Amino acid sequence: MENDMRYLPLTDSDRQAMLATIGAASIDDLFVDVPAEARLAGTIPNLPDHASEMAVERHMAALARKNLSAGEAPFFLGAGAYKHHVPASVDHLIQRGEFLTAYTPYQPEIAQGTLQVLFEFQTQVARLLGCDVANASMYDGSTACWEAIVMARRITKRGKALLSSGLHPHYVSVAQTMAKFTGDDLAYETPELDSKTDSQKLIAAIDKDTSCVVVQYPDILGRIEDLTALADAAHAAGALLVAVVTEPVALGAIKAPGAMGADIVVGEGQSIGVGLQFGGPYLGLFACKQKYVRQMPGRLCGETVDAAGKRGFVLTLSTREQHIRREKATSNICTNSGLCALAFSIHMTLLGEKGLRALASLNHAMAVEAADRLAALPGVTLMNDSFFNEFTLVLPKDARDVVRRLADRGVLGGVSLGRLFPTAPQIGNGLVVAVTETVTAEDIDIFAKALEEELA
Amino acid sequence: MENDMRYLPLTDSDRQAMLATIGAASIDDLFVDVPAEARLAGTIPNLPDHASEMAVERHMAALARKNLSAGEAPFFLGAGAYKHHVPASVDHLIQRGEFLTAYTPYQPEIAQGTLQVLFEFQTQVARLLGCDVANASMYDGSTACWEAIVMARRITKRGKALLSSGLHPHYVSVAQTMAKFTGDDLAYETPELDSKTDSQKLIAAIDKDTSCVVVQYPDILGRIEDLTALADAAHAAGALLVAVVTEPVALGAIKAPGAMGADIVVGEGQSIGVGLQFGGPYLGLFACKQKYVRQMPGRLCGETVDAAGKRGFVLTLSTREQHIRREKATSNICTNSGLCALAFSIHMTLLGEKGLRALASLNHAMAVEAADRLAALPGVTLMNDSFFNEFTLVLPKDARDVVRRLADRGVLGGVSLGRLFPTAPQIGNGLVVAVTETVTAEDIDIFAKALEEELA
Amino acid sequence: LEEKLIFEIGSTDTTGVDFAVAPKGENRLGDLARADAIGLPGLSEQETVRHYTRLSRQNYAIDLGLFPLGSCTMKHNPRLNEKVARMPGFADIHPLQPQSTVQGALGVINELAVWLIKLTGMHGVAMTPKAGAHGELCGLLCIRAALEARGDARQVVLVPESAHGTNPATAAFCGYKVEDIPATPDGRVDLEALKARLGPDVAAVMITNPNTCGLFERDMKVISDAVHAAGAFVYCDGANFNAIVGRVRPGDLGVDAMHINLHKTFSTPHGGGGPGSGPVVLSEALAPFGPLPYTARVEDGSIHLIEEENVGEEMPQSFGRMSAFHGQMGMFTRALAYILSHGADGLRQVAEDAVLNANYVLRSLDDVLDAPFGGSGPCMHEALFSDKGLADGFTTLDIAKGLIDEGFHPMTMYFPLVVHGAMLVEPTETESKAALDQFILALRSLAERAKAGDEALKGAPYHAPRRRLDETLAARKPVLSWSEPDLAAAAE
Amino acid sequence: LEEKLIFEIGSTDTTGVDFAVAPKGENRLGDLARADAIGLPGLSEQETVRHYTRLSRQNYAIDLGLFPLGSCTMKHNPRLNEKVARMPGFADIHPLQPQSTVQGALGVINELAVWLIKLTGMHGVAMTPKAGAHGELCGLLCIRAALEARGDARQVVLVPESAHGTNPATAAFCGYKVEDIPATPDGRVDLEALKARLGPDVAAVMITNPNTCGLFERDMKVISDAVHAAGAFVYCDGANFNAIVGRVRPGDLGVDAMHINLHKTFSTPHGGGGPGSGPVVLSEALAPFGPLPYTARVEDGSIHLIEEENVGEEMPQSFGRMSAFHGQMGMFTRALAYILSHGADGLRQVAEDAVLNANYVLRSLDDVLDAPFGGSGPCMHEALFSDKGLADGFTTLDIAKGLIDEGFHPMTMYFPLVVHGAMLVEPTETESKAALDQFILALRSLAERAKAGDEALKGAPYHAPRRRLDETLAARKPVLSWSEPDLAAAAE
Repeated sequence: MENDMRYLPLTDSDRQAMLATIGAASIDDLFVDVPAEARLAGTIPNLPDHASEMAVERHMAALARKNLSAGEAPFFLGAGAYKHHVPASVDHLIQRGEFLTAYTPYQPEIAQGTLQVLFEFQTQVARLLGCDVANASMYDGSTACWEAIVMARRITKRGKALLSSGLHPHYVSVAQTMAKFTGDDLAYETPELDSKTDSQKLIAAIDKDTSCVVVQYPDILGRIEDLTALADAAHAAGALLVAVVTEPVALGAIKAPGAMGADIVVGEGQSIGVGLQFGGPYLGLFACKQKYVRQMPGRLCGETVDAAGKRGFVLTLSTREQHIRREKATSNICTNSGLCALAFSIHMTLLGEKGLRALASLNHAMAVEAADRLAALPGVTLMNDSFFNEFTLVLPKDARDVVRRLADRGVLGGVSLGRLFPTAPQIGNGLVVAVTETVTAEDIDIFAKALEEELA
Repeated sequence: MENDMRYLPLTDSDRQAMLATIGAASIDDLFVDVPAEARLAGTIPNLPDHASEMAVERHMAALARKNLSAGEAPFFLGAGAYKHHVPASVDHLIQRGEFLTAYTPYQPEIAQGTLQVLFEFQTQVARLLGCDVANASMYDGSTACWEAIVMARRITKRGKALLSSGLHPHYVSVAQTMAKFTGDDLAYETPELDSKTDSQKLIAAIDKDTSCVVVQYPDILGRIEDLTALADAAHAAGALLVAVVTEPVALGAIKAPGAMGADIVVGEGQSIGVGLQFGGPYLGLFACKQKYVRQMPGRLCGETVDAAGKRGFVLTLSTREQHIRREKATSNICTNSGLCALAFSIHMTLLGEKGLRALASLNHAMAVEAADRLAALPGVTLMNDSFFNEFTLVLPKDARDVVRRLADRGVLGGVSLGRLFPTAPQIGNGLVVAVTETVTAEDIDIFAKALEEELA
Repeated sequence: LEEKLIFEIGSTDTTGVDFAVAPKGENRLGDLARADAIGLPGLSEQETVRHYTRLSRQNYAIDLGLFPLGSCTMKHNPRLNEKVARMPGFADIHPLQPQSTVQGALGVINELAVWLIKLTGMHGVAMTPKAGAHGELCGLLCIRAALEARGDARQVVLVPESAHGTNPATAAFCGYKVEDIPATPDGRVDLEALKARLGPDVAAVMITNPNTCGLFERDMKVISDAVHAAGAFVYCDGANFNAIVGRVRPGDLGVDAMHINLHKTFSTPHGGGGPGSGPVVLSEALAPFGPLPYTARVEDGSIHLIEEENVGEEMPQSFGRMSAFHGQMGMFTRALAYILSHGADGLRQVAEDAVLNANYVLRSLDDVLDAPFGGSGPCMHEALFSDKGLADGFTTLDIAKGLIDEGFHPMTMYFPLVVHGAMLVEPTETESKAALDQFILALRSLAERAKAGDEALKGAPYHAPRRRLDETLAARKPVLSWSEPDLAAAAE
Repeated sequence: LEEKLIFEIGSTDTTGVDFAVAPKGENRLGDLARADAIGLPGLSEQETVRHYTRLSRQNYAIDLGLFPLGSCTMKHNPRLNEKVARMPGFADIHPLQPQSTVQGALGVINELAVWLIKLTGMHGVAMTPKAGAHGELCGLLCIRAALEARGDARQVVLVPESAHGTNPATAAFCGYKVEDIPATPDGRVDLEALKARLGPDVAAVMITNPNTCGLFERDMKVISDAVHAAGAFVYCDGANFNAIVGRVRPGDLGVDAMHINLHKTFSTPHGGGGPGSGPVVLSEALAPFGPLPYTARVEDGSIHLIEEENVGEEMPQSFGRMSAFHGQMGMFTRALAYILSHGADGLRQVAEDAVLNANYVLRSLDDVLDAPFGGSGPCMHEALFSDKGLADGFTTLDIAKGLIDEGFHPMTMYFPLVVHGAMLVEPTETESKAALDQFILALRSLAERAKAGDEALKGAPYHAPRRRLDETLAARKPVLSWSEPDLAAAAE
């Protein structure tokens, strides 16, 4: 290259000296094993050459400005991803080079920072979800959910999973995609606009082939209910209860699924520490009862001692994992969502139990305020009897267009059921509205007025 | 307080336990020495109580949005503060807690990070300015300039300083303010709109009472000239030449003042690593000939060895400083601009000589392009024969209003001489225009068109 | 260097956040209010900052030094990319916002997709996979979908012995039977053995190229042709794409699917174990089967999103969704900034410098360390050594742990499995010659000590935050979460 | 822990930046093009990140642990403030932009000014001083200007023995003659001696309150009245404002001018030695003389800037400009965010907790360390000990360096000068009780070792990046910049 490239430290004279050491006449000599017809003579056509930091930053900033960010508008979207305030110290800490640019902690002597964080994270997650043990995180909630179904199959040696109609439709899609190939049998129906869930139906459907019942809590329509009866029914039939939590902040206010009998609790951890990021990276939470720990997928960090007797931490039970077990592994996963788990753990440490409860209670209070205000609009009804920070409104017309028109007015007013369930037009008037601590009274007011005008 | 305060870790039960240890019944008992009439019973009235991080961030963001930031507009301001691209890694590194939250390195055993940076910084600054030694930085360029005048007085034991009319008027004001109290005699006149500087006048004015001649390079109107004759004339009369550099990037393209005979070279380091920040914090550069080092103000870092013989660095020659010498100190200063010096040093390390020269040459080329384009507008003339990245245009009318009206159109089009020299209406048609690597051809085009319309 | 656990220093009464007081109102939680103590300790902001700052200092990281980690490509992470990913227009948008409000985000996905397609010479790219192994899964699902579309229920996937463990695991995870392909003595796939095994039951062959011995599979095109002739597909593990980016396009070699670890070739930060991102480039035969959602630029220049709603008309053969939302957007912004910074010329230089650095290491050390395939021609971006010639009782592990005391991260060890006591060294292109020379010096001295039987080496590391850790104890009696000491004692 | 210098690892041929190629054009540099080699080494971005990351790890910092530094108030630096200061609307605006384009920035200055005035009970505030000592200078200039305005050429400033070194240095720097005021045996200003010295030649008295012995000057109001009666002014050094913020207003005690170190009371980061910021609050008598520029809110709610152009009409008695531009804006945004976070109630709590923590330290250690004014009542936010009772040959320095090995920064030592071997400990309000208990334990053990004459203590620190450094050598043969080794050798 004629100009310097800021990330490449070799100078041309370095290159010459190194070729001499190697005994090669040119760089091309090092690529001799590539078949001649596949060796490109020059740069790939129709792609630009290198650009300065300033130029790249400008280009990316121009793209960023084409998006309406959540902080710029009254914002009420949820349905599996939530806008919460993340303290500035979280992002500061995860950017420390020793965390940001560290490798997977396979060399524990020089990775105790990452490992201790994972051990603390596992404990926090287990306690939050009400389970005995948790792993070091997975890709996201949707893939964790599928891993839970596979794990239930492994434990029960049965192939049929009952998916609640309250399960996030993307999670259902992921499971259906995988089941097409693995042959798992999945029972699922789209939800109805009813304050009651389909728990009774699920209980009735449990049989001797059922590996697990998968239920979301709070569910995709914001409904919450006691899972004890479901757990009891599943256990009576030798099946497991898998609970899915997409809004972990809720567990600062409502009972933990593990405490109601769930055997495996999975979730999307994005709410705590991570931010929206257009859907990723997020982090899958995965916890279960102690007795199932060796059937768990994903990385696990455990306590041990070093040669000098000091407490230390290592990745453990890796005989479950792909790099040891290859095709016999419990999962093909070889990544956790390390930096997101770190952010989750830092945010949770800043909150502590006291802060988490205060956060949850503020979320709920704002949601109640918004629900009452919106339900008072002409033609609008509130579907939920109970909810945490998210509820479903039934509008007098299809909610998809309403949402789009609200966006044109600069209001990001929830997620329409038409977007989530395109094949279920009968519930197309439903609008899922999430209200977190970031929503102000003024935001609610703007939203209510805009919605009223759109419906007029 | 009823609620928690996120920065205060003591709990109420901690407080009770600690009072018990102390043997005090209440916090009020610890304030007994305050005269009763001065002890406030409650919080100070008409001030708000504590606010959440989210609320404070919102408040500050709302204030920030009321400003038109340089990145949002075609931007051509200079006159002592310059917009340059600062690589993202600079800000990343200065935010490392070990730099950001470290104390002044009075305990060298646990401050080698800061100290080595200062040693490297001093070397970089000395080389850039063409001097033997530099200090560890001062408040800013304007105060460094006054410190140089005081230092020249100390060295020459003479009380009259000749200030060039090309010196930044704020720097002149600072010196005049101080001289009112110290009794220093300052000779100064406002500049004329002429491509020639007042060097000949200054040379003629040097006499046996002159402590120093203070000249800016490039000067406030963007003019550059060889300082050798001035230095020779000063030295011949036993006076010093003090050179002031407000745009250090220039020294990647033009001769260093130290190499032309300046005895003391001071400057504003903001251009490299620091950013605009509405005027501060910036950093004063201060360098001089080796023989004057013990007359230098400010902190100095020097090399030494530790008890084990390892190379290390310490603050040194502190017998010049206030915490040792008290009223006999060379200056009252007890702060350097540590974090700004760090940013300067990191940016300079990223640039290196090669990068600095490339940066300077890009600045100059863009400035030439802009100067030619703007000087071609009807009624506009370019005052400068030569310049680096800043030049003065003479408009057919008062430039202050033109600048304000350009701002209303979203163009930040330079600094008017009316703003800089309110008492010199005869040069009010002058407009100082700076053009750095952040200016695009499109920016120049928008500026030129807007200016043409304003002048039409 | 002892940092207590948050459970030992925090309390459930302490918090580092504060909130506005919640407006008083009716509770709508039904009867589900959580009454039990959760057991989550809090710390003040200052204590939190200290805890994590101190913990971080027990890690090694790229920001501290070289990472000679074969097959894992740990290169410099530019800070511009971190800045870009945090722009509110990217970091603070919801995946389900109306499309009109996220055109810039969809634009990033599309622009990155175009680069990946052109750099690999392929036809399409699935952007949603969350990591490399997830990308492998995506590729195999495309292959299965394509086979099923033609009514062909093949059940076997062939994998070379030297493959990454994820290859067989992935194949098994989506229901395939896995069979090994042997290697030749010079470290490459045994072409004849492969040809002999191909047949109507073979769905795909998974190949890593450059392979995990650090060599280019010279016969790649011949292999692809044979696989295609047998009605199967070629999956290429893209972990080593760094060696050839800008110089060789997998599409030209007959590859049908290849995942790209954005954190390897395109330098998104590894973050102590993730998050990753594993887009999969696809051949014309496989592209129609890719997962949802998918982006496409339409005539008016805007970017269009294909998801469940419109998939029927626009992409009817898609195998469906494999994760919620759009993939790892935060990694896309970083990777795109990286790619634009390098450009077509810079990326080509990446491959050249990566290969140059690896050969420099290989030839600077092959006099003291056995290089099993050192005679097979130049290596690509990683240099492979074995433990042959070390003194009795000395192992690759000892050299690896010795590197820690020298201030380096260990190389990849005992992988690939086909070489005894393998040491796989990948310096990457972002290391300077000076850094390589220091590393070579350190490894040379360790090799000499291990050959001379220096017993002290067996105790290494000595200068790390911890000595060697007891992994057996950890696995035998797993302690996976913290308990209050009295509870823990009672449980014994 | 050896990190080479950039001059030893970089080269003038290497750079970590790249730029667009400059358009070719005529050179307008006259004949001044720089031809000589400058000698500035460059590093690639990766090498740069490593160099400074590694160097940073040789520093102690608040983010790592407690800083018991009397009179220097090193408290937690909230990260929100860093984020706020970097908002483009604050970080990326030019000081000479037209006022209409910087109303938010002027608003910050004005809002902070209002807080500072109300918190101190004063009349006005000069925002431009760049640091504490610059603020002192500003205060004294106001006093001189006020005296000159009434034609009164007083030449003497009185300063207590226990004052910070900046006090006499500042007074001297603006042309005053400095005289000491003695202290009473209980560590306070000798009121009678002061009264006796007051006279027509005294321009001002500079007092630190709470004073540097950690005590509140009980007679402050009496002192002020006496000073005013003598026609002089009261300057208060605000370094210790942290002890009383929200509970006591200096204005109520008769103070005429006081600087506020924003990095102390209001937690802007110390940055290894700056930048600071030292606004000066002023009484009604002094406010008209404050420096330019000055902000004022006008009727329409906008903020108006008073500078040279309009000073004649609006503020004719201003003593003029004391630095370019508007002061330390980047510190104002941080301090304002800090103040708003605490609010009036939180700031009061700051003083209470700071004083509580200091008294807790004092009473937890006064059995093993001599507390010279321990009988003079409660201390304020710092606890003062002396070296009395240590074994022969053991000094405050030994205890200070011993603290390093215990993982703490040393306390302030040998200051104030009025106490022999002073150790001044200021824990600040951001330390938890657990952190204090650890610190007390460490200091207790060191005190016991120094009393017992444990010789090992004299070699401390042992566990720091460096052992004790030879400061005499550094001052005797100053090496203040790096030279190429052969040049350096030749110069010997």
